Amino acid sequence: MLLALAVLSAAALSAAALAGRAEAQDVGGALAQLATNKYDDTEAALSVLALSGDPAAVGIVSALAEGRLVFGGTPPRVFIQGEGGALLDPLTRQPVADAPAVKPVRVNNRVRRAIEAASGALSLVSPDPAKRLEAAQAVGRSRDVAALPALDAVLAKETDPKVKSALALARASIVIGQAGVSEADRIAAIEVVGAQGNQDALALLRSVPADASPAVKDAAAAAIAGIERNLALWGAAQNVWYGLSLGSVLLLAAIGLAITFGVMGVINMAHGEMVMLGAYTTFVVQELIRTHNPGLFDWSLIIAIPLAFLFTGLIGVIIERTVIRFLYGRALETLLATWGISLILQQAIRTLFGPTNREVGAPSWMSGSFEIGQLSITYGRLWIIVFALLVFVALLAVLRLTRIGLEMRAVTQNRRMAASMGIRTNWVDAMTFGLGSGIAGMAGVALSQIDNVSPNLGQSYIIDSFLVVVFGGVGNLWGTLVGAMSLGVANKLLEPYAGAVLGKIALLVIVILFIQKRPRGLFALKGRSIEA
Amino acid sequence: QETIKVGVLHSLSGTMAISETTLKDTVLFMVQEQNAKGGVLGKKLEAVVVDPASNWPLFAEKARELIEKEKVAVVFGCWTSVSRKSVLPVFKELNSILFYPVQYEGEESERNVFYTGAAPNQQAIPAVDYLMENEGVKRWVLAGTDYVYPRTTNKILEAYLKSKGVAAEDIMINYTPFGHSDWQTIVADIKKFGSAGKKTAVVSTINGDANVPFYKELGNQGIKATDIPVVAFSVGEEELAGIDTKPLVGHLAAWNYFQSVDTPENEEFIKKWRGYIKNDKRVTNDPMEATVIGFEMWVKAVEKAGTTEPDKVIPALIGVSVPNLSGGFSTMMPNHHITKPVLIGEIKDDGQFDIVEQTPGLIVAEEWSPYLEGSKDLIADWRSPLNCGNFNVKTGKCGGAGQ
Amino acid sequence: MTEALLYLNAVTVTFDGFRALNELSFTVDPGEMRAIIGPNGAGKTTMMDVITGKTRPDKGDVFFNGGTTDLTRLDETEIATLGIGRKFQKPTVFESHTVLDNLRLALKGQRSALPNIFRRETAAERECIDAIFETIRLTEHRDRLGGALSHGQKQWLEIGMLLAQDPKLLLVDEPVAGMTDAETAQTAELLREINANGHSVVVVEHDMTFVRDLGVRVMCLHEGSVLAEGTLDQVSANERVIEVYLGR
Amino acid sequence: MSTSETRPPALLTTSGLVFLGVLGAAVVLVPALNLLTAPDSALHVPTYVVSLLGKYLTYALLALSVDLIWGYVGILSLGHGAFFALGGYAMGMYLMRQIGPRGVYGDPVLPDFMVFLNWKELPWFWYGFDLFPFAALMVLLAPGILALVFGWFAFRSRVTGVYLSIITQAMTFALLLAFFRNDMGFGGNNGLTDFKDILGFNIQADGTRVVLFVLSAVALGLGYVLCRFLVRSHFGKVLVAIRDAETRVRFTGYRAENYKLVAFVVSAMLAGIAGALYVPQVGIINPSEFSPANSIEIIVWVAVGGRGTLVGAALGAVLVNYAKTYFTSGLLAPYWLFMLGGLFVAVTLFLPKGIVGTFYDWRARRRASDDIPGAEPAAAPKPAE
Amino acid sequence: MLEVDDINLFYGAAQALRGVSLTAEPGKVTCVLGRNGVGKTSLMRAIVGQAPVAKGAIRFNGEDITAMAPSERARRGIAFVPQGREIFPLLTVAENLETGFAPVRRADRFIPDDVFSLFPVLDSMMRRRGGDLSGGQQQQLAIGRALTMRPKVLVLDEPTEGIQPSIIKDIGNAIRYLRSKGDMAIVLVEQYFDFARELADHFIVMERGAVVLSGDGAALEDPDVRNRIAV
Ligand SMILES: Nc1ncnc2c1ncn2[C@@H]1O[C@H](COP(=O)(O)OP(=O)(O)OP(=O)(O)O)[C@@H](O)[C@H]1O
Ligand SMILES: Nc1ncnc2c1ncn2[C@@H]1O[C@H](COP(=O)(O)OP(=O)(O)OP(=O)(O)O)[C@@H](O)[C@H]1O
Ligand SMILES: NC(N)=O
Ligand SMILES: [Mg+2]
Ligand SMILES: [Mg+2]
Repeated sequence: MLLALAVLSAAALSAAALAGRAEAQDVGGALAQLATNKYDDTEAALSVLALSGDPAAVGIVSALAEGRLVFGGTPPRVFIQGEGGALLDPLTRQPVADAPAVKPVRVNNRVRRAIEAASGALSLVSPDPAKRLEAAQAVGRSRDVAALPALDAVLAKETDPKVKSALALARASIVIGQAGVSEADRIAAIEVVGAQGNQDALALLRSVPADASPAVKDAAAAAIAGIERNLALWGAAQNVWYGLSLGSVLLLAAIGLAITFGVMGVINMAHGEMVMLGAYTTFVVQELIRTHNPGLFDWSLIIAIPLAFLFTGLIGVIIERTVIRFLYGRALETLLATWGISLILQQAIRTLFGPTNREVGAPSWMSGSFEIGQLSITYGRLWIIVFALLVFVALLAVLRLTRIGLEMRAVTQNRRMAASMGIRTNWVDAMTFGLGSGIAGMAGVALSQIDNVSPNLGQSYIIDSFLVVVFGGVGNLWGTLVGAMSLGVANKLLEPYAGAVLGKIALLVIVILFIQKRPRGLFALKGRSIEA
Repeated sequence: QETIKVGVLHSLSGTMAISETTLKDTVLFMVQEQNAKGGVLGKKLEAVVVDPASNWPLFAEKARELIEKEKVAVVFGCWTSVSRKSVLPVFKELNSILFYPVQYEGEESERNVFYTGAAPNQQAIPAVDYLMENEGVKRWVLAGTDYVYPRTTNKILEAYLKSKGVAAEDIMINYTPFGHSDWQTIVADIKKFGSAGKKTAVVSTINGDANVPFYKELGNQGIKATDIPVVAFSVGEEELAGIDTKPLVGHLAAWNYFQSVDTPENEEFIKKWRGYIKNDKRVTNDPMEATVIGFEMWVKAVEKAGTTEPDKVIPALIGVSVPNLSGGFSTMMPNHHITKPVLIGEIKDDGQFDIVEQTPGLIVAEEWSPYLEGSKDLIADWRSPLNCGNFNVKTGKCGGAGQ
Repeated sequence: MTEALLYLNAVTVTFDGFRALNELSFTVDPGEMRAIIGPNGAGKTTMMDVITGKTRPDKGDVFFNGGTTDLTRLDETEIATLGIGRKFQKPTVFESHTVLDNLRLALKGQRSALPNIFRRETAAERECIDAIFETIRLTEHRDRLGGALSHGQKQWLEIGMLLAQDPKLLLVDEPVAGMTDAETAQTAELLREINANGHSVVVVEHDMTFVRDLGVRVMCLHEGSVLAEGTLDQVSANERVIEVYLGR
Repeated sequence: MSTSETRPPALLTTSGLVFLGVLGAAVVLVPALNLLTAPDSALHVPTYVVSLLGKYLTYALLALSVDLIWGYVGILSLGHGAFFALGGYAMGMYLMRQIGPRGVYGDPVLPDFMVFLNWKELPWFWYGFDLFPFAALMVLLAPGILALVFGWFAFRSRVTGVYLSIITQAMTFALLLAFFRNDMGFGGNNGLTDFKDILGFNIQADGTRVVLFVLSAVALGLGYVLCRFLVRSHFGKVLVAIRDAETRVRFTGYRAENYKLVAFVVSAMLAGIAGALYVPQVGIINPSEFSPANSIEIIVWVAVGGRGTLVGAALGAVLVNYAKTYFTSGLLAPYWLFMLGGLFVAVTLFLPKGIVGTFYDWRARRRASDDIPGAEPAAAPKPAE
Repeated sequence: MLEVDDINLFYGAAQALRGVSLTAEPGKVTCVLGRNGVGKTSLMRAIVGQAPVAKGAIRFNGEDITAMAPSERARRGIAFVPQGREIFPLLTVAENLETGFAPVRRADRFIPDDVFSLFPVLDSMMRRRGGDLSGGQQQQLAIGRALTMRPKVLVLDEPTEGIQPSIIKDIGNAIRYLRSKGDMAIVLVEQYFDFARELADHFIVMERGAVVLSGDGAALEDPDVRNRIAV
């Protein structure tokens, strides 16, 4: 209702050239209401401001939205807090002389919605088409009948095609469910809405009144059926996307293990802790950036990736040199030792950083989402997939194409003979374990974006990581890739039917059964040397 | 000099360390404060800390060790319900006292246990009421971790919502495993559920580690509090410390205490706590307050009884009233639960809560929920002559609903 | 044809497109000893893999016991139980069992799991093992672990295990590799003796002196099929055999 | 020199005798010192120590069961905790049924958690658990049948090495998630607890605790003798041969999968018995017993004590758990993971074959002649993969 | 060039070598003979560093390498063809050969033509995995791999084992050819007496871990030698 009034008045204002007549009295009253700092009053004041058309209103509303609208003094007055904390008069924007102690005007969800509506209403006549577009969408969402005449008025004037179609949609959204609309008008509205093809359109179409004419109902039913078919397809695609994105997380978590376990044969129970160290490296990098150079924040992950690689790689080398190297040829003992190491690392982090979660923020390029058709894709997930694939390709290249890659494989297949070929096995072992650990650390940088950065981080990935490596086939990097992706997709396809818990159980059972069929994983190594 | 030993039974390692370590520090802090005030009954307090390592049988073992070997006078401990269930028989057998500081599912009242966290009616129902009244919510998603606390709370809420006229198709219930970290599908489902034209809210009983990825996903998929608010019962300042809260502004939590409570008691407490822990950024939270209340109640009761003898202290505790940090007094009721105010807070961009509503008075815990079939006739009263944790008002007998 | 103990008919095995056995056919009669020679990679070991069930042929049949049993349908254990014993090219013994226990495990007798829990060694079995020890001359090593033997000692132990199994058909892959000339001669003697006792034997070897000592029919494999067959002299006179195998 | 009649290894070796001797002494001394001495006497063993020791002994039995298949067959089960837990649940269900109307809701039949989830009747799989013999049978059958089915599939498909390890882990993880669900009817995360009595005896009475302790010790002793009997039989030799060279065993005519299956099922049943004895002594069973980390810990106990030595497995279980008890109290409590983690690393580095294994080596080396024939074991048993 | 001086070697408490000495010179073949289990392989392992010696010294070009890591010995030019081949099973034939590049200067990192002319079968199987080759093919690969290292000392432990007669002849010719180049010392363990006799410039015969006979090639005709080797 509030919104409708706002739109109506705004439209009327622009139409009737009333813009010059400042309703100073109303605005003054609204400012007084704001100063009481009560939600109800704030809401009421906002509706007055939206109606006022006062040029200062926009500034006041946006100050409230940004938490810069403050109040104080006796009797309480409101001010806008300017740059550097100076208090400005809300109407004149002049610094006030005797600034009292102030507190921000409080905002809750209700007030936030009112702010949105008010600024929407105020910007329906804004010169900026982007603002007008938003305003049109806000009006559409409100579905308020009272806004209809105003909408018609603005619609007639609008020239920007995007805004125009948004306004038309807003109008249709209102018309579609309203009583006393002509059949033709309603069918036209159904068409406009139906063309949207999304979830919101479905909701609107379903709100066609029960007493509408059969023709209208048929049109609505047809549109609904069309959208549902469409959505089902997109829904499947969306699930596959979720699956790939989960798969990329599994891949990241597992890929370091594909080296330390898959290639070297170390049952590396401390793998998860390497991921955790990578995540903490990200945290430290961000802390340093926050305190020293906040402008670099968007670069924090880019900076953290090599640092995490080097740091966890170094820890890996140290672990290899001090413990693992005594255990080659005794694969099962590595389980015991690395289990011990994982306990130590967890507790070390707990002692250093405390047991609670640490905050790792998302750079702006990883926030938000975009849509392809009805597919909603979040940037964060997209980058994680890209990153996982990059790491995979880089690792494959190192192992297949470089000298050190060849030496790594030779050493892990027959350490003694490799030494007799002149390969410095100590060095290669340390590098291999360091590489696996370093990659786990890089994975930690990515995982810090979607999961807890806590001492327990690693534990939550270790089971899945082993599952992926083994499912894909130990010693085969492609297997790890395909294994991770197929487990991710299978999980996400099961989830809608079985729920998260049963879905996960079903997945585990499927893996168990699958291994019966292929006892050496998806990409089993074949040949005499394996079977012997 | 002889001391009075106080047992601390919180996990310092394993999955629960993330929450419980703070409570251990809180007890140590309270012990130090009390000793500075001269101790209790003229004796100094001595904290005995053990680490049950998030391992439930180990909780029972450690409880036994504290009571039998260390001879502690009282134990402050446990977080998860299963850890409490695990130690219960030990406290009953050895007749000692446990203070349990965490919100839980209720359905329990034991002679040896004092519950200073919220029962479901002291948290969940006021939160739902708030959303109905202030946000006009008509459609509900009850999302929880698949275990007993969320299941019970949701059962109670479901019954409550239906009693308020909410249709079954307007309630969606979803459970996830502990530590669930991939929320894409579920958050998308919530979004879908919420786009049906009716105002929708999420009531989250998601517990522990799963929260951070859940909120991160909410932020990623752009679910704003103005569209679909989420109210949580297990997310406090400590949990938010691990999340960038800017995208989450406006989502809610219901507790009996927030760090942002604007009272002199709270300000004082926070100051001292930060001094003790030597970190002027350290946050406080609801279970901490519950621990503090429990501690002070115990001290008061011991002084009243003039001994630490459980048989004397247990009856003395009933009726003890201590100031809570939100400006009122909490009282230990005969059902061994305390009276509490309920606060609704909205998340702010600095990880704190903006308190948007506070119940005018204190709420008495309903340890036996009137919304559950099996317990609606039960009451607990540990005073003579009833002396019973599960008294059936229909049959007039102690011992539940049976015969 | 039904008389044959072992009958391979047009057996083909390919590995990723590479034909290791190519329409290989031959028979071994009951009580026959047969030597098989052929260049490295001719498919000799693969042939044994097929007979013992380690490798499934793509095509072809392998019959045992006069055509009554199709070996390609059985697994390793069943084939072994039928009485086909094998010595591997790379000696494989049970490394953490003593030499004595290695023989005990191989000894013909009960193979089912549950009865073996309560099994006791009989005097006859003990004597049998003693006899084998005499033959393979490892008596003084009897209590050492299999894994601690030298390469040649393992060869002997494996031969001993084969004897202990007392199979109808022995498949022996390069038994004298790594043995001294004198031992080689002894091994030939041993195999002849075994054969004389009614066992059928198929031996693969590159040592021509040894093959000569055996004095039996020789078959030369090449690229997965039979290149020549006959006495050693006949075979070694064959131009192709000289070209691909013996050298000039 | 001319006869192979070397004596078969004795059923009980010196260390085995020492082990059984210590157990026997404990069976006599611990109850006596608990029940017959005054609580303030220096010799008194408090009840909590009795329960603690009882718990260690059930862990030792569990470790023994793992050593049977890991040490002797090379099957690294990362899911053995599941069998332990199943045995525990079977016992827990019996104990729940014994509560009768003494639960908080006073329902004569339904356990509390069912009342409070609004269940109207007992699910079928709870039938019979009010009878001890049935429950005792299920203690063996539940883990036994799971092991039989799982093993039958896995061993026939020749799933070995890490593949087997990981699917056992997947198995226990799936069970963890399943038992977590309240809908499963096993009490969800809270599990089964608040037991009252067992076979009519108050479960918290000192006498009952002592009896449970004695039973645990006896079960461990018998379990040990059973395992010894198995591993020194011809059957046991085949098991070791399978560990070293499974293919070779098949070519020798043995059905390796059957041998593994028998060992696996026996081991699972032992683990089930351990779980059944464990539950009344600790007073709770919940799904966390199924957690993969628990199963890994069992492996760690065995490795610490010495894989393939039986006595070592039991010793490792007791030592590691004692260390855990000790380190988690007092000043060290916040740092105990450093101690435990350090202990594991140190054992692998300095006692490569575990405590008992290294001791055996040392003893063998002392006895060994310096001549080549008749020398000592040099080749380490090959790892299972 | 290579001098083994009075070494002892133990496996645990069991002694496998007792005071063994041996020398190898460029352009000469030194043969080690003896029955099964007398310690021949152990001696080779000691030379290449795969087993530590308890007493005595091993010198290479005057430098004491007794305690040196195997990889360093290889880098100084000691190449090893072990008994049992020890091919890297999952590497292709080409990659197996390339492992021999480690001690080689960058400029020399190609596979010498000798390898393919000696063992043409390797050329046709470059992409196949080493572990899939037949036993004899693996043996050829092992020798080829050692030659890729351009060694100064070539240690061959029963290189003819499992190899078809024509290739044994080729290997014999190859050894003769390498010897004739004059810059490589060759140590050869051999059971196949005729093969050894044709190649040996020096020989030692071992028994129970000790050297019981030694001499130059001609002395191999002595019937005593055959007796020592016979059972
Ligand atoms: N699993 C496999 N994958 C690919 N090629 C294989 C495989 N197994 C065997 N081969 C190839 O098949 C051919 C036959 O091998 P086989 O081992 O049977 O030869 P052989 O006659 O025993 O030779 P040798 O005398 O050297 O032991 C060889 O060329 C070998 O490389
Ligand atoms: N890893 C080991 N552990 C213990 N003893 C060993 C080990 N390797 C070899 N031996 C023993 O050391 C002795 C010498 O073995 P070595 O392998 O050097 O003999 P060899 O002369 O090469 O014999 P062959 O001709 O059979 O290859 C043998 O008695 C053998 O049993
Ligand atoms: N009691 C709880 N929050 O588990
Ligand atoms: Mg072969
Ligand atoms: Mg040798």
